[in-house]
Amino acid sequence: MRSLFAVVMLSGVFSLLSALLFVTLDAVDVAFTEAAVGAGISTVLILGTLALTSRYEQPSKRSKVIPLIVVLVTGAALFYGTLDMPNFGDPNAAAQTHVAPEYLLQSPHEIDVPNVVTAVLASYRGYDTLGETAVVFTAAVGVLLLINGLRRRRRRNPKKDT
Amino acid sequence: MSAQAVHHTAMTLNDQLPALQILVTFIAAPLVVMFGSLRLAWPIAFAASAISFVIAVMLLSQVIDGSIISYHMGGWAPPLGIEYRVDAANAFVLVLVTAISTLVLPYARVSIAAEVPEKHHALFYTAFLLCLTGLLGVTITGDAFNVFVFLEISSLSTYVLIAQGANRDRRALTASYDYLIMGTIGATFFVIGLGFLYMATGTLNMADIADRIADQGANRTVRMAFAFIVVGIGLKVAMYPLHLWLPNAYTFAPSAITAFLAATATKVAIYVLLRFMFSVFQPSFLFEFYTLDFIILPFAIIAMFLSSFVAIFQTDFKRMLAYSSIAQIGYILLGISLLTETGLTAAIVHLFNHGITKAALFMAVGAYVLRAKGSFYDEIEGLGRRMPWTSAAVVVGGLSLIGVPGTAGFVSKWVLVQGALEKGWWPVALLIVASSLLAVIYVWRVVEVLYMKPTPADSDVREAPMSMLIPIWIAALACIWFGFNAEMTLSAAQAAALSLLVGSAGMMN
Amino acid sequence: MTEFTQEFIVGHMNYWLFIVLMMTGLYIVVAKGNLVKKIVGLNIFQTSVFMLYISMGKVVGGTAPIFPVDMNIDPNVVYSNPLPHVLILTAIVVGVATTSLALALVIRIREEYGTIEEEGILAANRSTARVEEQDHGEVMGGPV
Amino acid sequence: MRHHLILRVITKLLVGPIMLFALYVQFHGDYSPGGGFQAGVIMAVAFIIYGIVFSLDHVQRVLPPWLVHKLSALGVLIYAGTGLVSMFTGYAFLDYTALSPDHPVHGQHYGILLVELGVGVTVTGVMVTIYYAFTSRTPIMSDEAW
Repeated sequence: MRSLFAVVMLSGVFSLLSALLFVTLDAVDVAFTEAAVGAGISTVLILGTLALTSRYEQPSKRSKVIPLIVVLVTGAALFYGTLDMPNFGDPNAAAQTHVAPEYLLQSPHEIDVPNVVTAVLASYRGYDTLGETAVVFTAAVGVLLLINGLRRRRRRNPKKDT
Repeated sequence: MSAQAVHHTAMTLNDQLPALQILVTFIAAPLVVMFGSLRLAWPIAFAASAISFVIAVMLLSQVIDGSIISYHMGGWAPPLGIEYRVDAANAFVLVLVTAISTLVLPYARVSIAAEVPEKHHALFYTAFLLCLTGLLGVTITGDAFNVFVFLEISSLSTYVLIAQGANRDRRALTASYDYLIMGTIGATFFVIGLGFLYMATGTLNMADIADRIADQGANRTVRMAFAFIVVGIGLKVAMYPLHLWLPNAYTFAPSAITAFLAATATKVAIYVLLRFMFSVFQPSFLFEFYTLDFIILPFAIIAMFLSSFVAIFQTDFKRMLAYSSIAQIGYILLGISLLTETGLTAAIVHLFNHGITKAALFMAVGAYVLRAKGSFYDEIEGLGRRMPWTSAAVVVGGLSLIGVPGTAGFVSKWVLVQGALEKGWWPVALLIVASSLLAVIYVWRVVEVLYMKPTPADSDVREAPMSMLIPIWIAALACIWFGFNAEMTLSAAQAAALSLLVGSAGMMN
Repeated sequence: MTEFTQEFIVGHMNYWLFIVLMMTGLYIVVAKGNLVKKIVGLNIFQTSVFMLYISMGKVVGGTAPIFPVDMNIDPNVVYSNPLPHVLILTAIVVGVATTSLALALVIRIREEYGTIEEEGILAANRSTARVEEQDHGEVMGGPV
Repeated sequence: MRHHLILRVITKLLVGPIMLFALYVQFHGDYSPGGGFQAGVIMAVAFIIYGIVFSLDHVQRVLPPWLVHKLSALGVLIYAGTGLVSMFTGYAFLDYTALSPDHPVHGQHYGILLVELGVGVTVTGVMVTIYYAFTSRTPIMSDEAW
């Protein structure tokens, strides 16, 4: 597909569909975020980039052999790893029996917030979320450093500034 | 624990040190943006870094005897909450990282002023602080997913800092982009590995994962988790076949950033690798043993030779040092794959010694870039006479890089050879010596260019300013100091190696 | 050794599908020369990893881990595992931060090089390296 | 997009409700899906839509760039500051018990509210910052060019 516009739109559709998948897998918070980020912000940003760069991909003469090998090897390794995994939805899987039940049992008493995801996100693992906020902040610092400086009050339109 | 009956004893400043280690630089970063002042940015950054250094030294002094400090973020006991766990191994790395950043910042003031436009300085130091915070966070945490979060803080800011070299050479942008793509693939591999581990164990706390793997034994999911984590972190380490991002990134980044990254970022990544190999997975885990012996060891040896060989033929001092870094990472990985206490000690000492050596050398390169406007050999011809102090530091750093007795580099290579002989791997020991001979050649080329070639007649190059010379010489003197007083680093590294080898101390509830 | 019973295959089919998706994304990143397309590939790769995580948190017959507002929790209701959700929320945010940074870099690269195709950029970098070679003497080992 | 009358009218009508919805998601995150991050994105979208349909200058008159930059830093400081309060009162970093020692569950509620606010403020600031940075470089394209 040479038209990057179509590529971006399709990747937006992919994000939206994966958000639906997350809903069916009971991850409503994740679905909400994926829809807002994948189908929303990312798409808008990529479109903005296309407006500044180019809307069509040039045909390429690169060899596809090495990428194919890399992908096949990685995929095979992943497949090998799944062989000892518990079945999908297994309530006796390690992930379901070790730490997670404690969150579900204790958070009503310790935090008393209906949405357990919020309780874990903001309190039990609140420090991760602080790091996440810092990552977002880093992105802003980075984008400003790359394509814009820190701005003070705008000097354009001096009449209105007074 | 129940929420109603909280047995609370007020924590003292001393108890809060692990959290403060991160927080000082963490809070300084948004403060710089808040003030938005060019003049305040550098002092804030320097003060934060210096305070961090003091904290790191205090932490190291508390854990050098082999004890472990566990700090529960948010007051939640692990594995429910996130734990900070300080032992000799990571306290040692914390000291290295904060020491280098405190050394590089005074140096950066002049160097960065010459290489980055002034309007960017406030944000530049913000990114620097975030990078430092990320590296410290990765080092100190005891929670596997928290490693990923802080790894991304440091990675994102690293990409940006490297791209700042674009004011000198536009290739910094592509170097940064390539690193971003490879780094993100690496981080995603790491996340896949964590997912597999979580599936097999149901927990994210490193000590808890270790306990549960030890209980239930390894299976195919755990093996692949190990493989993906090693490849993911290996990309950050620039482990031999995954090193492709490194030469360009180091060559085109601003000088101060190259010095900082070369001395800290790869070292922190190696620490993470060590932590996973020894504390989370056990070396007795056969799959790991085979990976180390049959994959990492050969590649480490290839790296030592091939990269040194490529370094010999470079015409750019900075790029030459970048290739030499890949070779030196090979020595460290070699030490790790010996899987003995001596080998591990050698790896950790070399991690430290190579850190200070490369800091000295890359800072010296920055001085040439400032004065001679470049680091190609023909641009620095005969500068041994025009910039005597800088060039003398290059000689000292170069000797340490080779591993001449009396320098820090000698100590670590000596221990490494000992480790190899101890295991009866005398061909490996020979290879270590042989590859050092290659280092002699590439260092000699620089010395030759600096001292044997005539200075161009029209050259008006002066010695670098004091603010750069002093950090360079502190690093260079450290190379000598730790060469003669090897006891200090060796005992610390030994404590670190032991704390890694005993594996996880288990959950401490 | 694993027995490929029908139960096993059905229970693992979702993982395998996600692996196929992941590898599609990874292939785009490694094989495509267009810088924007690489970023799209990276997004697909990461999103498929998120799917893997979320699917490991699902419990059969479970529901979203949100209690009734009055906190009268019915002990018979099974809730899915909230921890992968939390991790993936963080990972999504990290992903969008990376994406925006990468796009900013692409914009700068386009301004400096006039193209966003890897081949054109490599050619430009090689010719710069050749000029350097002429100015500063031989470089063996190549500029890569 | 000066000639799109319908878009302009609809946008003016929508921006208010979008912001309200952002506030709902922000402060209702304890009870239903959502929280600081999602709220921040939605709040930023309100400004971004306004900027796309009207112009960068219009939206920057309401929300000047320097203010957005400070907001992105402010959120991180709110979050970290909450943790510092716990530290100064002798608890572990981010231990919300410190906010209400006699009734830890209330402390948790305050703490979650505060840190989610911090996340929301930062995310709004960052998303708008990124939008400004990208748009201030974008040439004005005619609608047909796509």
